[in-house]
Amino acid sequence: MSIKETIDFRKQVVEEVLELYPEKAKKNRRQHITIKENNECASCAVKSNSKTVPGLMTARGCAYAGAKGVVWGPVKDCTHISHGPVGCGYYSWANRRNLADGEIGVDNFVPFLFTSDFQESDIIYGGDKKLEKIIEEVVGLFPNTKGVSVLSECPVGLIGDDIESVSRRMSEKIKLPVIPVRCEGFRGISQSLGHHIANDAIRDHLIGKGPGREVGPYDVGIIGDYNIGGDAWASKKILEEIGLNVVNIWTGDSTIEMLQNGHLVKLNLIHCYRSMNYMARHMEETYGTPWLEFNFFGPTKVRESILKIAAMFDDSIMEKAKAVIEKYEAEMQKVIDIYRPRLEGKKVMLYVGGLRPRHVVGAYEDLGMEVIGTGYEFAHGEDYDKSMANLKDGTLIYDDVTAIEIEEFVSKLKPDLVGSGIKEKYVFEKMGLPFRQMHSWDYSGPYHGYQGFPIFARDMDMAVNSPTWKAVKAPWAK
Amino acid sequence: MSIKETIDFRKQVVEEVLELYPEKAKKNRRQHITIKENNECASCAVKSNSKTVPGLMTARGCAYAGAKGVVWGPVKDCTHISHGPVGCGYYSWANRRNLADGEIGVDNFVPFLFTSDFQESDIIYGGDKKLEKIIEEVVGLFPNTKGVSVLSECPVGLIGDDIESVSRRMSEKIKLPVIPVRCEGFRGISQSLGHHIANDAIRDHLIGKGPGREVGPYDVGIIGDYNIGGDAWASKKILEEIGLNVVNIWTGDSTIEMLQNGHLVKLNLIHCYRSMNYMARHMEETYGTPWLEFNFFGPTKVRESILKIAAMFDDSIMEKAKAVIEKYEAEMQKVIDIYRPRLEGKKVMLYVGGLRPRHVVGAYEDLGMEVIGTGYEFAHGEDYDKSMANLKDGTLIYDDVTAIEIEEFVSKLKPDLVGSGIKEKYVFEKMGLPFRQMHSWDYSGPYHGYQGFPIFARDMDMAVNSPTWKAVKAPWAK
Amino acid sequence: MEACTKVTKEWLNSMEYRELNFAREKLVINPAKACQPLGALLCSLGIEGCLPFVHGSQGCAAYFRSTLSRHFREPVAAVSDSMTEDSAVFGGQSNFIEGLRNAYAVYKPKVISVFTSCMAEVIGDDIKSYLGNAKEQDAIPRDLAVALANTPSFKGSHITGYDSTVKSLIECLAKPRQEDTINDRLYVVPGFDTYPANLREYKRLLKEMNAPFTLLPDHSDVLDAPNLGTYELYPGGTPISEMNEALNAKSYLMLQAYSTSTTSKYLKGKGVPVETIPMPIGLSGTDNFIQAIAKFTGKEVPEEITIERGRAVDAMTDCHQYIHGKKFALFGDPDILIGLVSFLLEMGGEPVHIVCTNSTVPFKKAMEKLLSSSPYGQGATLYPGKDLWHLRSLLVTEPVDMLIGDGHGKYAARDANIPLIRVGIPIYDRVNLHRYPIVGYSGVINLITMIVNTFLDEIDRASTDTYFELMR
Amino acid sequence: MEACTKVTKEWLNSMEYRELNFAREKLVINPAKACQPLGALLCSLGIEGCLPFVHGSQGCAAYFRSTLSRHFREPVAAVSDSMTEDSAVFGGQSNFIEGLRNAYAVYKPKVISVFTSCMAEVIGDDIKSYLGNAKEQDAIPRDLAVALANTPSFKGSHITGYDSTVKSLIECLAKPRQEDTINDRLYVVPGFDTYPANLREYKRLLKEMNAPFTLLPDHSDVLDAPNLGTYELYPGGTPISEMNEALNAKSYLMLQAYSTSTTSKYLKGKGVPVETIPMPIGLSGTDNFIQAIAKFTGKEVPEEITIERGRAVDAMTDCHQYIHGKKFALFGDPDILIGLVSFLLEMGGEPVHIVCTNSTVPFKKAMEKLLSSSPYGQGATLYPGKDLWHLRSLLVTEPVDMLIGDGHGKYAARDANIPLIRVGIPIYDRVNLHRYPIVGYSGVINLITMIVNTFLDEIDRASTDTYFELMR
Repeated sequence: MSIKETIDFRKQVVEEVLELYPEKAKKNRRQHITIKENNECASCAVKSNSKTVPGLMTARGCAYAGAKGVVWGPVKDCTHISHGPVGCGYYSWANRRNLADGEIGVDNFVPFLFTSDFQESDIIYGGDKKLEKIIEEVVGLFPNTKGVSVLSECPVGLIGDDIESVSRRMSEKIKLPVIPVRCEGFRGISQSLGHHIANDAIRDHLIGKGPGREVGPYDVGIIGDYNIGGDAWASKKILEEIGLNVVNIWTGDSTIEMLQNGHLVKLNLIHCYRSMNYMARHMEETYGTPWLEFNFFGPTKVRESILKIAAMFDDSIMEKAKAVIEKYEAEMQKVIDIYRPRLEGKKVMLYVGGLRPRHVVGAYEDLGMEVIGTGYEFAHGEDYDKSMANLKDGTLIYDDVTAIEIEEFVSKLKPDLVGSGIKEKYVFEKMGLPFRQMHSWDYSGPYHGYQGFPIFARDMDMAVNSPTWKAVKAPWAK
Repeated sequence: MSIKETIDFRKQVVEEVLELYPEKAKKNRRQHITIKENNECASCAVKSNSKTVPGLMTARGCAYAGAKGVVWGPVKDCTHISHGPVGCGYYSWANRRNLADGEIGVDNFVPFLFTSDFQESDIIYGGDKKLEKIIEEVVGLFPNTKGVSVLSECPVGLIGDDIESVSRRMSEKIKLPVIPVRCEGFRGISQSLGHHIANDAIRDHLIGKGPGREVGPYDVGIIGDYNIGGDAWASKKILEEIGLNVVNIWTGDSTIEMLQNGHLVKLNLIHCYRSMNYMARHMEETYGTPWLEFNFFGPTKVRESILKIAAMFDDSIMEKAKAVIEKYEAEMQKVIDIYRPRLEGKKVMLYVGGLRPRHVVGAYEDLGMEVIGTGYEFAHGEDYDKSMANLKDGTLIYDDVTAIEIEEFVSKLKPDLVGSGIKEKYVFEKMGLPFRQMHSWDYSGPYHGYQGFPIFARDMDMAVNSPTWKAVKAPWAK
Repeated sequence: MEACTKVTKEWLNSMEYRELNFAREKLVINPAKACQPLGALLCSLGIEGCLPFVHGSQGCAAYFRSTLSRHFREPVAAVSDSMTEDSAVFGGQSNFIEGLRNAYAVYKPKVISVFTSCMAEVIGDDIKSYLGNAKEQDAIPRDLAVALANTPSFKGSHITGYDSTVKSLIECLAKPRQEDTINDRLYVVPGFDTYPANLREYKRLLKEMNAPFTLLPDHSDVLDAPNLGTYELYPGGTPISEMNEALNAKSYLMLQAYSTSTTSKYLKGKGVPVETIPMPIGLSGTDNFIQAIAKFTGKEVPEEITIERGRAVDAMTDCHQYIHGKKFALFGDPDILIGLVSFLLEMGGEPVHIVCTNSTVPFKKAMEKLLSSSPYGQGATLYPGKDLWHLRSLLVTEPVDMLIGDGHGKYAARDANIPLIRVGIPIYDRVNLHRYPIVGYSGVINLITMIVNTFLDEIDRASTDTYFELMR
Repeated sequence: MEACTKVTKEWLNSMEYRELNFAREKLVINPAKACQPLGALLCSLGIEGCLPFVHGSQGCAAYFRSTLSRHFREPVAAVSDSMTEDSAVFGGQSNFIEGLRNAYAVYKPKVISVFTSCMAEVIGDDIKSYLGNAKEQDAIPRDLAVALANTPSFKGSHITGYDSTVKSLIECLAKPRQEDTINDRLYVVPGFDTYPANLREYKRLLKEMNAPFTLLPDHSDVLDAPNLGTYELYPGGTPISEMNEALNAKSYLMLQAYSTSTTSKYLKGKGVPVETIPMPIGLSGTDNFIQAIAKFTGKEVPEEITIERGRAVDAMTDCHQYIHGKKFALFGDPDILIGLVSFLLEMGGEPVHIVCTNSTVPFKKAMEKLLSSSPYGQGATLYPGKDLWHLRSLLVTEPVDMLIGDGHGKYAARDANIPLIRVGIPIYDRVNLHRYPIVGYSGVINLITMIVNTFLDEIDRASTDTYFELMR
């Protein structure tokens, strides 16, 4: 098919799928789907960051998920209280793969669930007193904790509890930051507001309030790397090899101090723009800390990013940067030599959150694969704008895609690989389609940097070429 | 029932069981079964060490089993070649539990099968040349081996191979003892001849031919402890605590040197009289090394044995012996206090080999249990004579008992526990009867000495009182 | 906080810490319970053509779906009406009605199972009247079956939500009971059970016993669906026709006591005979189940069942020595704990610590009665309402040989250096376990296999060359 | 022998040692094969009312019985005629006849399966004429069925003995084939298979497919007998009536190629149609089996089978990432190796070392063909005739991730610091494994469960706190 035919076909597919909806829903959803054509303005073409249509199966989570699950969860030396009923904390307990160095229970509280386990009486009488007691208890049992975050769940906001004043009081009492995070799940329309709320809490309660530190000439921070499967460490490795000094990571393997000192770097490097751009901007505006977006997925993007980063420093850094690129690109070429022949021309459809729907495109292209559809769970307009340059004409773009849409799109566009989340995974598996979880790397990883690319390549090959897909149809099936 | 009634009942049971046989078999088997009464001469009452009746299921093994499986197998720094077809070596590979200290493959060759894997051509052309090559190869691959034993299987004897001359030649060549052991399975009528043949090989090829050593005043050897589950170590522990110095064990965790120096002790202590009395006698006759039979099963017998052993040495030993007894008997009493109430009055039937049919009786009695039937697989007359003192009137005694006999005896005498071997175990299990393997301790152990008795007691309790036996009958079964 | 300096794993492992830990009153750390709607979803998945519908925040639905998908490695469908701030102010009716309209249009369910999450409960949404209005407005057909369950997360746990939803689905779908319409079927309610293989095992045994039955709900074909190359939204479940007759059941058999009490009460109120037996884990548990069926059919237990039982007994006698006298810690839901403890006692195993976060008073009594019935239960303590951080303290101060519970137990087991046998939900880090029944006679064999072979693995791993034996 | 000083585990682990080890010509160390009569016994146990009878030394019988009892944890009956030195001189006839007389009198078998051990073979006993004489002398009834198999231990291995005994039992029991007496049944010969659960799985699938069949032999009720409180000497096996009709089979399906070749040849010689397929391990292996049955019945594959297959596929797709690209070493009998390798290739697993002590030329060709058919087989080497000491050298010099084979492999696996998945015989150190099929679609799931969960155990064990994750 020519590009034109492809575009027409895909447009027709979109129309067919929209036909499944009642009128109002159809109108709404049409605004969220487009086909890339002539590099038009993406944010005009795709509506985003708006309410999900009730009753259509969305992959989106809530503000609590964004605040606790994404931003606060990886702060390892802080105890995070899921304040409210047991469920939210339970479902987000130890199932984001933000690895952390440290002894569990001693100085690493990541794989814990601290909950106030609201009962009916707490709803009736309020939970503030309980929260006070809980903060006391958590500090007593975990005296190494460097702070306490209070992540409120829906009922807290609805019953009018004042966690801010409890936090203020308790912070004075225990002489540690106690950070109220008003991330009730009903706030906003996706986890995105949760990121923002979480960021605001960092801004209001931590940043600039720490012990401070001398800023070395090569000190940098990584912003928006959640260390999924060790991603942040893989990124750090590169930055350190080119002569930079990574002093903070927000938030993967993070400490309270890293949040307090986030601005005390020469440069902040932001990977997941969506979840933390507020903070990069804030640090720039308030403290003059410059920031730069980068992409460490796949050697092509890694090279571009390294050069861009090095250019912010002196020649010695640039020299090392080039040496690092040279050293690793030879290795990466070997990886490509193995896997590209097995993956060349394979088509991919993505549906993920944060940065991935655009950031991983280059890595696929390094393997000769083509992304023919992509979309974000909780993007804002600028995410789509940023995406466009990375996508080919004809790419199907969908925002907050519903389950039925993505199922139909995949059935009709017939990609060789789908990359999305756990809720989507087994739907496509049942269709006999190769799939990788692109939130959790399917429990593999890291995928970032030079360390990650060979693993990424191996995993994509394994997914696409697993002989198990050939087994799906019984030999006697018609 | 009175003793008299019991005896009459059991006699009747014996007659009933014998009725199952054709005339000739009945006549034969009747001679092997008796009921203890008035301490009559046992060897007159029970015929033993005679041919098994063809076609009746016997538990007996063969000469190879006695020579390789029992005597030679535990010599850890010697490579043992199962010479002939693959089977005999295969079936006896690593399944007697004679533990050995040492690194497997470096200086411990116990859990190995070295076989000449006879093929048809070896039967036709003879295996002597092959054997030569094999000995060369085994020494090349295991240069730490301190000797090589050649354990012949049936075909070797039948085709007229001369393993003696091969062994002589190769011994000179490799400058290590190469010991031919003519233990073809067809020789004799049970594993007993295998023990004897194995002993003779030790006598002819090793004893007195080693480096020699100074004999200390408290040096003793343990003879006939195969270190099942660490038994020999448990025995050694006691002997060392009373001030003796255990320099040899035959054969459990043994070395070639221990066999060479078996006579170089002040006293040989024999546990399994049946399998090694020849050697104790030989060392006494040839080298003047005295020997003493002992029994380390259960605190009563341990005490008797310790005192008997200590009496052979000076007062310092006797003093320590008494201290040891005092120390451990307190511990043993605690064990008895726990288990005796759970086991008091329980009846046991045994059918084992070697020393156990008589040696373990005391240990059961220490737990308040009564042995109501016992028998040997491959005893000689003197074994029955030695047994009598340990048995109560009315005890059913059976030699080389057949499967059908022991099944019937157990069905009719209804013991609470049966102790026998793997071939019997599951027959009784299916009858819903508690059972312990008394060859291998059911993979538990050790059972010897003070270390072993608590384990023995626990195991017997577990067997007798396991709630699983109550589960056998379905609640709806009639 | 001068204590700072002393924080080490050793301190965490101390009796001092245990006391501090058990002294806490309000903080809950690593609880072994989820919230009501998770159970509501599990239940809803077990009805033919049923679309689960969360009235509340969409984040809740995402969490429930992820949890079950991770555990079962299966697709899990559920919609929500995506309530947000404006619903908090104006109530959730407009989301509810639009949600029903869209969900029905797209997914054409035979029944919609609505259950609530916190938000709707806190603001006091009247879903019954909303539903009336939705039909009034023709958002959905007037005859569409829509079950309504209130499942607030701040009351009970996942098993409570399961119970309420079994009830709501029967209420919604079943025709009234009438003397002349009573059918000949035994309706079997498995309870909150995350083993599709358990449900299949129940069905197999019921079939073998020639009992006319309905398993209600039945997620086995949904959460253990074949891969045939197509995605089915509704791959199985209790047939609607049998749901319609649910109040006309000859009688009910409840296979869990603590996740079916609301339903039982409701059914009894409708005049339906209900029998409740403990979850059929272990031999005597299964015997009870078989006998309950035999009582229902009035026929003798078929020989094939007796033989099957005999094979389980054979495994028990074969393996008793590996479990007898071993010490166990367990955690989980009340019903599964009763079953597992009963099984261990049958094998001579000794439960020591039993942690049940979602304990109830009747459960506590039943567990204590069970423990006191066996010599092997004398050393056990039930810790009602405690969590896995309490459990950790127990394990490191009073060691046992093995922990049995869901995957969350892996941290405590590791700190105590003992193996974890994974039973329950979630199990995210092992595969296929939900494909093996832990109930019935096969369940007896499976539990023995898991427990014993794990012990034997440990022995081999701990053995030096000297003790590294071919036989165990 | 100056080498003495250098003997360390390191040396044993060196490439130098590997070369020395592979240079040996005559010495066999830790072979993965037993001798013929073991297979003869296994076969004989699978016939209704059949008493196994070893013509030879009683020690042989004791060894065979112990081996099987240890592995299955079941009683194993066999008599011998206890030949001793005098038989060596005068021949075994008198023992043979007296043995038959006593065995028949005591055990009242429906058939006696005589097989020989070395001694009788070396001295050249003519058991056929002995049997004639025994009947002549009325030691046993003249019409008693007595099968005779020559099973010398110095030829072939346990699988050869199995084959010869299947043949001898058919020869002895089957009425001649006649055009008008041909029945409608598919006779299925499982081959040397130590999984009663495999045999049950075959029967279940055959039943599900509505194929009239006879499994010949069938030890499933003998080596996985229920515990009902009584000991049964003859708890099951292929019915004698079906043995009588064995030559009148519509056709035969052999489920192993290398343990049934003599039987196949014999049957073909009698004009019986015979089809041989690889042991149905793995998905495509099972597909073959199902298709062979469908071909026989002429009916379509029932939907329930397709669904069952779909569940196995689901487990495969769920779990492929844990096996794909992993390196495996395997050892065992030819047929099981073909099956296991086929399964691994289907999962993207990479066999590397394949050791088959009892290899044959046709097997070598078949294995090489199988390996070359898959990209995942390219790195594999088959080592025909090699033993487990060779395997040890391979494992320590060319490491793999996992070893698959019987319990004897535990030493090599330990030295190589990799897990052993126990498949085959003997397995003395784990329980119940013979109760789980490794064939059929359930076998696919079982193999995946064992392999993947073992890998996941290893990952957890090797992980520091940092990498100790709830999800895998």
